[in-house]
Amino acid sequence: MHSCNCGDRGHSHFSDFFSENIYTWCTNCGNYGIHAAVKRALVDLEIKPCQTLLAFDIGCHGNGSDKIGGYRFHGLHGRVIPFACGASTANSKVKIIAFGGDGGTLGEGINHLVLGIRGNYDITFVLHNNLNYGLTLGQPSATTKQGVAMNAAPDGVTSEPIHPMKFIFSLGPTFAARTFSGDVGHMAQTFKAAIEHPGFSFVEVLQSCPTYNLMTPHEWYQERIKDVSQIKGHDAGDISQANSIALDIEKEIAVGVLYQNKKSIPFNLRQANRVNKKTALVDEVKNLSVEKLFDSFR
Amino acid sequence: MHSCNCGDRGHSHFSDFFSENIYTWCTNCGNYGIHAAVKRALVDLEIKPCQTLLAFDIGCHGNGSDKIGGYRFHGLHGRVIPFACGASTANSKVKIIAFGGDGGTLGEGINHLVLGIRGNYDITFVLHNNLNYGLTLGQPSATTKQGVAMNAAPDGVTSEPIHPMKFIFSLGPTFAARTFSGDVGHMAQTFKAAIEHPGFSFVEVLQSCPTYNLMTPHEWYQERIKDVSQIKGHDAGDISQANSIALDIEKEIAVGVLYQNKKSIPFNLRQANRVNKKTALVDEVKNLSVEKLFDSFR
Amino acid sequence: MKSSRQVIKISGESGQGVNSIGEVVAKGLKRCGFYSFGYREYPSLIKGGHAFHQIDFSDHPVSAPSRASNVLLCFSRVSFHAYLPTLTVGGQVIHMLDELEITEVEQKFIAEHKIKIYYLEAENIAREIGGRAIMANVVMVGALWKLLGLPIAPIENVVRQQFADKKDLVEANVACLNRGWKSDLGNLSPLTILFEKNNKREDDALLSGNHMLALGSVAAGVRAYFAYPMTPSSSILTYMADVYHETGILVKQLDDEISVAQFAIGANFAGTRALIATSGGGFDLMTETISLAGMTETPFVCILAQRPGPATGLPTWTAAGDLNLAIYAGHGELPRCVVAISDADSAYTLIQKAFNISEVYQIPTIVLTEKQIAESLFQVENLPADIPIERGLVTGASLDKLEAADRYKLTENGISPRWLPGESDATFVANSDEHLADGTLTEDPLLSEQMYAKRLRKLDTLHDALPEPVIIGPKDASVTMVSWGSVKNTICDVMDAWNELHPKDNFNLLLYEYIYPVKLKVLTGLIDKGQPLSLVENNATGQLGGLLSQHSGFQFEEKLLKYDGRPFFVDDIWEYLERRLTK
Amino acid sequence: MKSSRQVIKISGESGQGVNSIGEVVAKGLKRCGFYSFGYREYPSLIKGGHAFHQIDFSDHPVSAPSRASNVLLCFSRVSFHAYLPTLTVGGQVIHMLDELEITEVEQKFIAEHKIKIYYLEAENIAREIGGRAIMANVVMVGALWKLLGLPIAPIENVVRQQFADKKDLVEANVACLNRGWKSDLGNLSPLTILFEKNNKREDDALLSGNHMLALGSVAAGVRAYFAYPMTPSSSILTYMADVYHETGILVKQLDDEISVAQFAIGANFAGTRALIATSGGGFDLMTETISLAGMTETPFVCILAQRPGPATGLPTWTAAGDLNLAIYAGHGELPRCVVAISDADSAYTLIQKAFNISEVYQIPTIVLTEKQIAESLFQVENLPADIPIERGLVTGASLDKLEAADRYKLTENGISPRWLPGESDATFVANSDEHLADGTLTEDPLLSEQMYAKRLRKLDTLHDALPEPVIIGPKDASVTMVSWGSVKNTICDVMDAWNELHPKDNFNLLLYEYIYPVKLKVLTGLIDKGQPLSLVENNATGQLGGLLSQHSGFQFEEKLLKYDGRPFFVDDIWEYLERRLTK
Ligand SMILES: Cc1ncc(C[n+]2csc(CCOP(=O)(O)OP(=O)(O)O)c2C)c(N)n1
Ligand SMILES: Cc1ncc(C[n+]2csc(CCOP(=O)(O)OP(=O)(O)O)c2C)c(N)n1
Ligand code: SF4
Ligand code: SF4
Ligand SMILES: [Mg+2]
Ligand SMILES: [Mg+2]
Repeated sequence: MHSCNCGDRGHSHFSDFFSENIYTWCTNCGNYGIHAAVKRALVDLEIKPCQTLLAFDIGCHGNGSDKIGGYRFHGLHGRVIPFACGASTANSKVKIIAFGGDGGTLGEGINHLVLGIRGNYDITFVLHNNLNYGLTLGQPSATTKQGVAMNAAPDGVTSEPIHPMKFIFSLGPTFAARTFSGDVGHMAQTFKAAIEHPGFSFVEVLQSCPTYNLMTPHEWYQERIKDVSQIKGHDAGDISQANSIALDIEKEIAVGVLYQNKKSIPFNLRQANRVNKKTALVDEVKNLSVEKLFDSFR
Repeated sequence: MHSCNCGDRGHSHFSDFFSENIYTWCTNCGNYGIHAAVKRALVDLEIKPCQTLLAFDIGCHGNGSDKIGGYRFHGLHGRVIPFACGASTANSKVKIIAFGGDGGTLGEGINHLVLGIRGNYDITFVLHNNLNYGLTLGQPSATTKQGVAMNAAPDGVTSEPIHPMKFIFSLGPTFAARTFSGDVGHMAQTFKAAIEHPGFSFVEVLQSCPTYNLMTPHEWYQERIKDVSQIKGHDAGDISQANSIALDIEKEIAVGVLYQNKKSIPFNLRQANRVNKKTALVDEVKNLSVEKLFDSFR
Repeated sequence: MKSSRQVIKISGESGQGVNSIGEVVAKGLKRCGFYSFGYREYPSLIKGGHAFHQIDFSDHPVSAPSRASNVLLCFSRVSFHAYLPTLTVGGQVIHMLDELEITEVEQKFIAEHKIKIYYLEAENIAREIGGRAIMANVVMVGALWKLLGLPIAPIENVVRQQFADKKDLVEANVACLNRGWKSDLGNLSPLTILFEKNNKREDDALLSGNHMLALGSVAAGVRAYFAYPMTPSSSILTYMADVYHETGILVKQLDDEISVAQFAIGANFAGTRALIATSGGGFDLMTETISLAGMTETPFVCILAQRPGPATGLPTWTAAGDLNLAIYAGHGELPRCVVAISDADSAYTLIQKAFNISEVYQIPTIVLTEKQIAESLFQVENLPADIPIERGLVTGASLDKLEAADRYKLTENGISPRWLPGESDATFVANSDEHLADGTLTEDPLLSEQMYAKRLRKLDTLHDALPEPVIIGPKDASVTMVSWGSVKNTICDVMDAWNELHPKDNFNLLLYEYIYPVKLKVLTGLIDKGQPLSLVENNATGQLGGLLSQHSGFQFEEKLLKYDGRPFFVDDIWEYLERRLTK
Repeated sequence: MKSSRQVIKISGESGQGVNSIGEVVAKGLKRCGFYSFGYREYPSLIKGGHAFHQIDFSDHPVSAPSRASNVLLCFSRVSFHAYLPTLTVGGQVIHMLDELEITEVEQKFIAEHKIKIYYLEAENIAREIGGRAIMANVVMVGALWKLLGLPIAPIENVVRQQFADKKDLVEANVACLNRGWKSDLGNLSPLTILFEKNNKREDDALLSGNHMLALGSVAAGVRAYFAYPMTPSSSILTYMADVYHETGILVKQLDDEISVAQFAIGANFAGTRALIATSGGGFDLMTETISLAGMTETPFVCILAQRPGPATGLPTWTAAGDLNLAIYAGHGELPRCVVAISDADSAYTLIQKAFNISEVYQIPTIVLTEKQIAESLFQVENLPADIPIERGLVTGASLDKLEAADRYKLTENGISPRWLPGESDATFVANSDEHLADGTLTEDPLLSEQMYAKRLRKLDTLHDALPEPVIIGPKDASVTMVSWGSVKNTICDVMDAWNELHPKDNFNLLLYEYIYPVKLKVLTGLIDKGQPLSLVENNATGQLGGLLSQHSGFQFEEKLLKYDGRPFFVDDIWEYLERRLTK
């Protein structure tokens, strides 16, 4: 495989990820910070635009797909996870980060979240959890709190919200982190850990949406988050500890890497017939003789 | 709404559910017992065929849909839950029981399981968990144990199986039970409790499949199951207790009603604009004047 | 034609209230005795960008937009730059943009087009009088009214009505309005409106195609509305939810479109009428369920609100590119009905018909609409007549005589008795596998074929029952446009004026609303007599044309196709006719 | 014609090994110097029911089944009752059913059709000699061989080969075979085989269309296979997994078809070749992704293995009813290619072509097959020639000169440069929203329209590059059948014999394998010269016919359509030709 002429890691700059297209998010939207943090994480890890594949769902966050550098794919609503997982099976040299909203991820495509975590495909997944369907004008999502009146639910939704961490912990994840769109530094740190983790890295970003989520604005989160480093004795290697510190999302909200399995074996290394291959699927596309297979039918 | 001339509950017989069509399952398939138990539960509850709507997924179990009495719908693979939930919003007088396989429920349609539980639609859902895709000749399902060689996975699947109870407990169910296809009496008891529960009743049946599931045959389950009544001090009202007794599925497998929220409010009673309605949606189909609504646009 | 309408464009950022001001202005014009039509353009983002609400008004009913406007109201800089070029010669601008910078290119355009521009410090005024900058919009409306030379009372009433539930704001808004009305307007010239105010229908309703679909469905006895938001269908969901206390309908947003389709088929099978709506991408996900509805003969009605594709495409723009999808999607061969609404009235009527067809024939019915119909504001005098509900159900004493094998009985017209769960002792299975008369699975060649043919026979029965497409306009014309959907409105808006001017080169319209199964009698009549036919569609491939060719053998040589995300403007049709003339 | 082939039906319950015995018999016949074709019928259940594997054999290649058989081998009671009526006059039965009860109707049939029946206590024999009842099947094969009057050595070799990896069973099986071969066969008469053993191709392979699709895709450089099981596509998954150590291909069963389609588009976008396959219901779920592939210009190849619909339909039976689905499904207007394989050879070739088309034109390609091709056993002499891979990628030094705006550059033929993530500094966005040349979102009318038109231009470019449909048979014939898919095999099987008998009423076949975009030159040539055309399709609505009518204006008056879940039997075509003759 031909490699782009920017060579190996080592010379990535923030400006390399700059795009001339102008962001179209609302003023003070949490997505701005998320993009800044993604860029910073990539630069810190010395990953260049041409060494990334950023995959976007359809939603407000996805409208940023043409406003950042890197190879990018802006696909269908709810389908960013299987797209990115599929890409990860073919080319593990390009770093793959997938972005999805709470609507696309915990509504339309929740089946894919299950698949991605269980398969432990080697991608980083960033959940833009703004507690609503932003791009379609503020309908409730699976994380909207019970009873909050929204577009299409004038008397509030009638189910309890999904607790994203509880949900994914039921599926045996290898990496689970939480961070907040108001803290670029914390996000960048968290994304870096996620990107470096081999396997499916789930990162929930508590994303403020000043337009539609009036219940838990920026300040609400600001006052409640607490980094795991400040939680005495937290061991990110212990899944049951992780499970329990993840629970509170009302009073003291734990952020940072909640859980990481250091022995994580990503999907590609679990495949019995490929585990010793030096090449990736993208390197192997050539006419293959099938004479021998054919002969076995004679 | 006209009601069938068999009147109210009270005269249901096992034979009412008899069908002249001959079952086509393999000899000793666990599905035989499940059908027997369903009939027994309905008869015990004095529910007649015309007072039921039995909804079937596509899979081996679904091939029983024309071999039992009752109104029945045999729909698409993976979609039995939203079909049944939709029906339950329209007519709450007919008892709705939905049946699905592990493939359809925890693969193709796992998003619907999430939706059904969260919405607490008033149906009973029976999971025929035979740890494989029976009807398509024994491919692995989401509950197939890691490493077991199957059709299409000659070296075994590479993910850990979904633990159905762990999964649904992460979603706030109102009723969760487990039973075994080898014990008709236990199944009938469990189904009865499920049918009587208002809201989404999740019942996992450990179903033997002598043809494709050779790892955990009838006897394997037989030796391991233990009814909750024999588990000292188990309180089905306590979700965290339920959670923990549900965990072991290898050595001592708890069966019976693991959890039930006695204050469960089913979906139809949560709707702000319908909660005081005496009629069901099926009773209300008539031309409605919209003059007043139209006038508000003048 | 041009002189018979005036066009006002109210523009600003998304989120600046362009739409509600648009509605206020349209209502005001109506109260002043005009007919109006509201057309919206906006980007797929929440705030910022540029958007407009354009009102075409006239002394006769209008239902399609012009390409260019006479007056431009600007609430934001971006919108000034975006829409300045859409002004006609002599166009006038009122903006509220302090120190607006005008580029050289714009200067040139302004000069060449003799455009006049007026800056109103509406925000300052609003803050002064009303205490809030947002009231600047109302100040601007006042100034507009001045420019239009219209009396203030009617629009003042509208403003009072609009803010009725925010009592504390009413008077301030009225004051803002009046203050705007008193602006001197600088060098702007009062608009010369060359047509009458025939003050008869000032109580008309102003509402969108989506509103009328919703109202029609309520009238049709729909009792459940399930949806997953997707433009341009989402506003049906919003409206259904907003009025659900009044209607008592179960309104539930679900988590994906497959669930939506399955909830609908479940609720319909149980025996109510459930409605669902989506756009192309969501519809794709529902197609397996459409196939299921065909097989199990369960009623199923889905609104497919079109926008430009493929994929996400242009989410907030318009197109009519999913006709083939509606006709062919869903695997296997199944009977179905496809209808396409063309305006607010037909929305109300066809959605009712769709339910009757779906229930009586036990087939899926797809109701096509387009963003252009879904979100434009139509002026409607009265509700069309309600269509009596036909359910095609076995009822009463006949229920006692049923046998299971009646459910899918082989009949000549393909329609078998249908009854609801809980209604009879005769229980059956609705089977997605091929089946016998009671639903029992069969793999027998003869019995399978018979059931397969029975289902498809319903298509012939339905075909015979459906109305032929209608000819709108003069019976004899030098050319007949063949079309469907919102294009109708543009064609009709042009028709009278053009035909008056060109009595020898006049045209009429063959409008398809009932599209599939396709009716051919009127069309082949025209073909046989050699009538020139021109296909006009809001897509690139001429999909209705393809369908008609397939069944009639006729190949359209003349086509006017548009696929830039915009509806047909009246100018498009007018210019096309002029081009035809000089050919 | 009839006398030029013999037909053996091996029948039993699902799970009784009918298929492996079918393969053994077919291989034995091949080794004896015959050409054979294996046709399977089985129900959608795991064990029980009745199923058969039918082998038509001859002295010339055969590739379609007869309706009736000369010999019936029965392993189960149900299969005896089910298939007795499918015997020809003079047919013979060997069964192993102790105290078989024959009904009166059957007795009558037996008498009228001069059927001879022989009971072989194969199970007892098997238990005696081999120690296992299951070896009764092999005893039965021995008896069959006696009836056929064929030498034992070739079939003995096949049995040895078949049990090569179960060494302990080989000798017992061989003994069972020989013991069967020594049966006296009661009153059965040795079969009179009127044709030659032209012993030249005894090393031919016997394999299914699905095997050949899999092999073709491996040859085409496919490196990932994703699937969700669905008959009749599932055996591709099974085979791909069975040989994945040999091929090194990533083979992964996923949890639903949407994931399958998305994994494929992800892997293809990253730059490998991923293959997927499904049947109608699963395909419905993939259609939104097909729309996405069209919009983002990402290669995408999907095998659509047809079975009768709608909904679950007849899962283990055959049909060709999803052509319209393949052409029209997926919302919006997008360029795509639809090809249909017709046999094992074209499976191998077309799947390779499909990948080249998909990559070079950057469009989705749908490869249609049918259960009849997917699961029948074809005799194939050698692999067709491999097709060199064409990827249409920018490579080498040119990668350094790329700019982002090259990716979707407006070009005359619609094809823009494509390169893979990680290959160049020029990074772009593949956008499902309408976009500019570098993928940036646009809502501009002109720029949107240009990109929309660019994509659709690829359809014209592709159209020009595709081959015309081929005429098979005599150049001049009194009628031309127009068809696609497996029907070809039946038509070809009949062709020589019929045309020899009816030189004046002969026929040929216009076969469509490249179906969309549709090639019309050869067809319109025929239409223009007034050639009688007869449409033959394995569906109820004549979908290829519809497509051809739409584009050519020609209306097919003569149609032979079959939709009972069965393929066209040679008898269907023969009888149709006879009916035509007497009309
Ligand atoms: C199949 C499909 N259904 C629906 C939509 C419409 N849609 C676009 S974005 C969106 C929801 C976005 O919510 P979320 O994923 O939370 O993202 P956010 O906008 O809040 O960032 C929906 C429903 C779509 N594009 N495709
Ligand atoms: C959309 C779709 N995909 C795939 C299939 C094929 N299919 C039929 S049954 C089945 C799996 C059945 O497994 P499970 O749900 O566990 O039921 P079981 O047969 O084991 O009882 C599949 C994949 C289908 N019918 N529809
Ligand atoms: S609606 Fe919310 S998420 Fe969307 S751009 Fe605005 S603030 Fe951000
Ligand atoms: S394959 Fe398994 S589940 Fe299916 S019928 Fe046979 S034993 Fe039952
Ligand atoms: Mg969101
Ligand atoms: Mg199963």
